[in-house]
Amino acid sequence: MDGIHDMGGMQGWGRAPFDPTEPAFKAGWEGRAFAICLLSMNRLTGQNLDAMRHALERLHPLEYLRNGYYGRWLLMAETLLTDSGVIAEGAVDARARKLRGDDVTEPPDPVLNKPDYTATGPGSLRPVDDPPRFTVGEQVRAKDIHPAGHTRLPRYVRGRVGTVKRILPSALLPDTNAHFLGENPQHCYGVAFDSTELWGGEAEPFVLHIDLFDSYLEAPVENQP
Amino acid sequence: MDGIHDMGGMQGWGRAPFDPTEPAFKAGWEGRAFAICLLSMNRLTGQNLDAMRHALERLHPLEYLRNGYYGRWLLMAETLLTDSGVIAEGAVDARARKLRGDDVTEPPDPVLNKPDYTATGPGSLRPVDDPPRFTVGEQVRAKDIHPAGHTRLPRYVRGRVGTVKRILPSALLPDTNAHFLGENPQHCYGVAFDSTELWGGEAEPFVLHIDLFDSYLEAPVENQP
Amino acid sequence: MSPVPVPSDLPVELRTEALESILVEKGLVDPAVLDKFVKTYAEDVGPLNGAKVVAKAWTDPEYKARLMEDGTAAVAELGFKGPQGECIVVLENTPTLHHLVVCTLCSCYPWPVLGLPPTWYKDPAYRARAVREPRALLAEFGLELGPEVEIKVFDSSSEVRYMVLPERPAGTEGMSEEELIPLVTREAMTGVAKTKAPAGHDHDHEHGH
Amino acid sequence: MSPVPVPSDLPVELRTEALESILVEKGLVDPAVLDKFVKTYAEDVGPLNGAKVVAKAWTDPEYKARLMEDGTAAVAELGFKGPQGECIVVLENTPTLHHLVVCTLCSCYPWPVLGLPPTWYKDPAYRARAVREPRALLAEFGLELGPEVEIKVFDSSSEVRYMVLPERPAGTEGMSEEELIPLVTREAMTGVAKTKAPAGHDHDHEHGH
Repeated sequence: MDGIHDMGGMQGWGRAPFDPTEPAFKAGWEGRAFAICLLSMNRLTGQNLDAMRHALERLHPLEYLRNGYYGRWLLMAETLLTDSGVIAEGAVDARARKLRGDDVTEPPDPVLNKPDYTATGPGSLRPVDDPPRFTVGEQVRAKDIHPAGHTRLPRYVRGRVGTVKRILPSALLPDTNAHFLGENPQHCYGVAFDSTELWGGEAEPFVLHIDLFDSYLEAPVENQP
Repeated sequence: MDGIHDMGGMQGWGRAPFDPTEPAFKAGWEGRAFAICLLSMNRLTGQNLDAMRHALERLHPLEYLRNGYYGRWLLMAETLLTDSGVIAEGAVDARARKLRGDDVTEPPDPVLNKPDYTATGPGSLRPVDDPPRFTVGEQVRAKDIHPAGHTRLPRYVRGRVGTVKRILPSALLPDTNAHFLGENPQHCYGVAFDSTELWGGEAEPFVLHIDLFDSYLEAPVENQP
Repeated sequence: MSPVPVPSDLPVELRTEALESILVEKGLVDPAVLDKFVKTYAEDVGPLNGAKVVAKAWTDPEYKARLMEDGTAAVAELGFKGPQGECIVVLENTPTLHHLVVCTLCSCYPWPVLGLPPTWYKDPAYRARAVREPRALLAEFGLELGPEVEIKVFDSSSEVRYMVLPERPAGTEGMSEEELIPLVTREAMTGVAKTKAPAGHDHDHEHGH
Repeated sequence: MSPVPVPSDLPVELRTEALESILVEKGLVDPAVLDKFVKTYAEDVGPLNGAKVVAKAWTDPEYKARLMEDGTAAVAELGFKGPQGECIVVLENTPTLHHLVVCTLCSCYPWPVLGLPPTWYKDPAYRARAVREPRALLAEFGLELGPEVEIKVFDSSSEVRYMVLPERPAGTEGMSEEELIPLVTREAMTGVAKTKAPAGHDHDHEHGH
């Protein structure tokens, strides 16, 4: 989906805050939110890493930005737990109000609704029998597509022509795995794009390397009239 | 610039809030912010409508979203007034703290710094001597460019091929006018794009019409290898 | 250009009051002028203007012809002009063609005929989705359009301002221009609703819609 | 999928406490396990791991060869593995080639060697600008690279995790692996800084930099 998370090249953010001395967690709640999230993924909800990332992407952009990284993580955990019927919609808000002394009725427990999903192996790397479709040095075009669900093909490379630089280990496809539609293992390529191909002739000179799955790519000629 | 304001096609926003009975201003401050903004444009800052829109675009995305439309407008007024040296940087925050009773030192008045700019006429319509470069029915491509400053060429049509449907009144170019680099009057065209050209074959069927200035457009063949 | 204002946790109400206070203190702004601006757009300039235009177009074919030919001049005949109304283009809906107006880049809107834009028009959800999934968006507004209806979405990216001329509802044939005005909503003139005949006039409704 | 959580004005601290309270009450989460996770990532898994890898690569050419050939296996030799470290690729900086690592789509980061990502890495400004204006961004971090230096930016869009092997600073020739470790920062291993020799060791500096 074309959400706020897909921010490569987006302007208007100002300077990145830089504090080389910061601790891993700047407040107690950040650590708790982080740890709850880790547990909420496979163990509590039966969901996977790609569904977890997609839960982040589905947040309203204001919520995505409002409380920073661990603010997003907290809402990601809540989303996964709600999706899987572990906690009820509105349960966190109700409990929070109760904790601060409001007189609230908490929602009843929902019906457990974990995805019918078992990973075929640990992690994301998966063998693929066929040889890679593209070779190192070959030109490829990132497809100009707008998938409705999760994808790891960002907008800023779509439709652009680059060069395959590495054949990376084959892996399951996040686009289908996030929605429990199959692991769909694919070859993955390290592809280099010139900055001017991405941002036009006025761009700073640099080369952008990005990892793209086989189904994100096509031969450059295919899309031409 | 490719900022948060350029949100055509962006996903993850949920439903639009619909209340047919809402008043023009839902809170007192909204009306005040609106009125201050109107005065802040030409009268107080010597800036123009395009600079005003660009001031909105330059807001940090979180600020753009946090307090809705009039929240943006308030910050737009503050930006224009600060840019033109009418108020000091930080003056609004300092005054706000003072109003609530904090002991603060307000910043000294800055040096007035209004743009050296006089419009050549009222509004934005301007005559252009040359005939329009494109004719109704002609195919055009929206240029695949990433201007660093203000533009009215949104990302979602860049690089896409459409058809000229109307010749609109010629007008000054926002891209230069916003930065006081000249009015640069141009022809303007109503251009229609098929939804599948914008969003791919799975898109809902509809036609998108958008007004594009002459310098945003090129003949479709130009950009092909 | 100076840096943009730093994100502030001070409430927006207080910051608005602070900015007004500074400008008044400098003698740059007269609170009474602000009051007048607020009153004008809260009370005087609103969708009633556009409703008058639509009702006249429905009942006066010559006016309608002038409105479609030159919207700016035709709405000015009724006294409607001003900021955000420099060039008004009217889009006519029919049973097989529906227009929807949006401004993806900010919230441009034809103030002289419709007043200030409503919250939904300014909301990112509307701005983002109108140009990507207008049918899904309209369905959420309660307007389901069949596949036989062509949708044209107008993104207001220049100073041209678009206003929709809705279809005159069936069952209103006997109604006068004056009687028709209250039927015409802001929503219908932006394209997120149709106009409806009042109860008892709507033939579609009477015959089991 | 259920709707996403509705925006809430309750403080994030309170909402975190509420979620933990619900999960503990249901017997799904043991607060002691949460404590352990927090402690592990606050204290044990951090950039010191990566610094050990870098110092070893600087002082042991055979290890460096293995590290460049198979980063995952080479860092595992030192005991570093775990979540977000399934496939680690090491990128070697030279006087004419500088690597910068980012994750534009979320904040992927090689946890086993660098720990959890710092705020700047997770900030939209870094994520957005690293792939558009890396030189301007690096200059804000205090790193000015001349036009003779080629920049390669790596966007971590798959499960491959990238770590930068910084240049060993001039003046550290006599230093041992142990002594080198504290010179290697998280910033250098992500590509937003260079490693510097300690005061008195930096020949460039001594000879008027």
